[in-house]
Amino acid sequence: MVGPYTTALPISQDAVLRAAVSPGQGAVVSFVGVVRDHHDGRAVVGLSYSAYLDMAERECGEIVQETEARLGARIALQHRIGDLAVGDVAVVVVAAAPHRDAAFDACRAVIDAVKRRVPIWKHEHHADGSSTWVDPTAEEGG
Amino acid sequence: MVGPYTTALPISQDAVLRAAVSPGQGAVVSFVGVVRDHHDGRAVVGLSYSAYLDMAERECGEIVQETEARLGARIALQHRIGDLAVGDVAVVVVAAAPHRDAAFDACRAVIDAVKRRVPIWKHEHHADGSSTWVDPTAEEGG
Amino acid sequence: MALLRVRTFARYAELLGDPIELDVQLPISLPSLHAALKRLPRGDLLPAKLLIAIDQRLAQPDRMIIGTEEVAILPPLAGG
Amino acid sequence: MALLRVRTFARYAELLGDPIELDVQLPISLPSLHAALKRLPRGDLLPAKLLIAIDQRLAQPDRMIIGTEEVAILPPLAGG
Repeated sequence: MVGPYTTALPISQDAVLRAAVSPGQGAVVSFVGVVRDHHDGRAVVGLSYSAYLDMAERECGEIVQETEARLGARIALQHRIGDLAVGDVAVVVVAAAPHRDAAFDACRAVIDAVKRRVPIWKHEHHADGSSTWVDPTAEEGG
Repeated sequence: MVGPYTTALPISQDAVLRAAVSPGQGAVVSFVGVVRDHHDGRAVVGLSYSAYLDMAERECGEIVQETEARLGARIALQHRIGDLAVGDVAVVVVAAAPHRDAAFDACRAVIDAVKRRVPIWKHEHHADGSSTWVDPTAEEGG
Repeated sequence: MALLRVRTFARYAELLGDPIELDVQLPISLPSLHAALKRLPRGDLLPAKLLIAIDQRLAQPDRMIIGTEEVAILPPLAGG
Repeated sequence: MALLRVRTFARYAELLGDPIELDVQLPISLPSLHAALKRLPRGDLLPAKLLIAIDQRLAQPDRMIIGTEEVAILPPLAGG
């Protein structure tokens, strides 16, 4: 799919799905990132995503086009920007391909590249009223 | 989730998703198998799934419980039985976990095990009026 | 000799009917069961390697059937 | 000396404001830009390894800035 890949509005998983699927593709793999109620041992009540929007759109477009060309999959990607509550959808990746190997590989490659390359930042709001900027380079897991 | 894992009614992807997701799980990976318009170079207009239902339910239950225990994921699984048209959803697997590694691994493990272990058969209907029983052991891909 | 009931599915049900009743000596090994199935009308169309389920689990080749089990023969699986 | 505009985001925007205007000699290397940023109020809180984007792409360490580019400093990425 073409952009925009970032949105300040709630993400419709159905719309993202429809953007990737076509009758020749029998395997559809989706990744949905949801705001969790905890992180690094602390209770989380919500978070705010900010972005370097122009660069984020360019990186997302490159990731989608590179992966579509490399794996023969069709890909749809949406990343939420702004204020999110626990349970809200932060990011959706859908990869559709004739067979499941390519669909799994493409979906995984896109979400990994989004985390590695796209200039988006997460300000996490805790139950005690404090906030922290999340730094994945300083922690385990993800 | 608990069974039944097979259904003669159209699958609601939303319902399967809701069966797996909870606020502690930030990563949700789904696999959707859709009836394709071609297979092995022939045009396909629809197919019929039949099953050894008691054994299929038992195998699906074992696959779900083994994978949930091994990978710490929550899993929902639905496989359609009966007559399907091109574009219909044949199978949905949803794996929810705190992080994406476990969610991807669990989703992939479940669909691979379903294809390997669950006694379900596919009768494929072609555009020329003929039908064939699909034998994945005799072909490439999948 | 005793009657052993065998369930069939999909292509095997089309070939042989479902269920089948086989007149065999019990207990019976899986190779002997396979041979008895091959002697049925159109049984020669069964493959050399046959999936057999006993009590809803795929059976190991050295398994013996005493006659009280639920026995089924399964075409190549094609779900998912 | 010339004014170089640098965009900042997230935690760096909180620390330093956005955008920053730096009075520097052009062209400027990335280590010299980093040193100039470190001399700003609270600039000492920037990390030793700083992500710099030039024209919306992550810059290689040997890149020179002539002053016509869009320059930005990026905190550790945390999308997805």
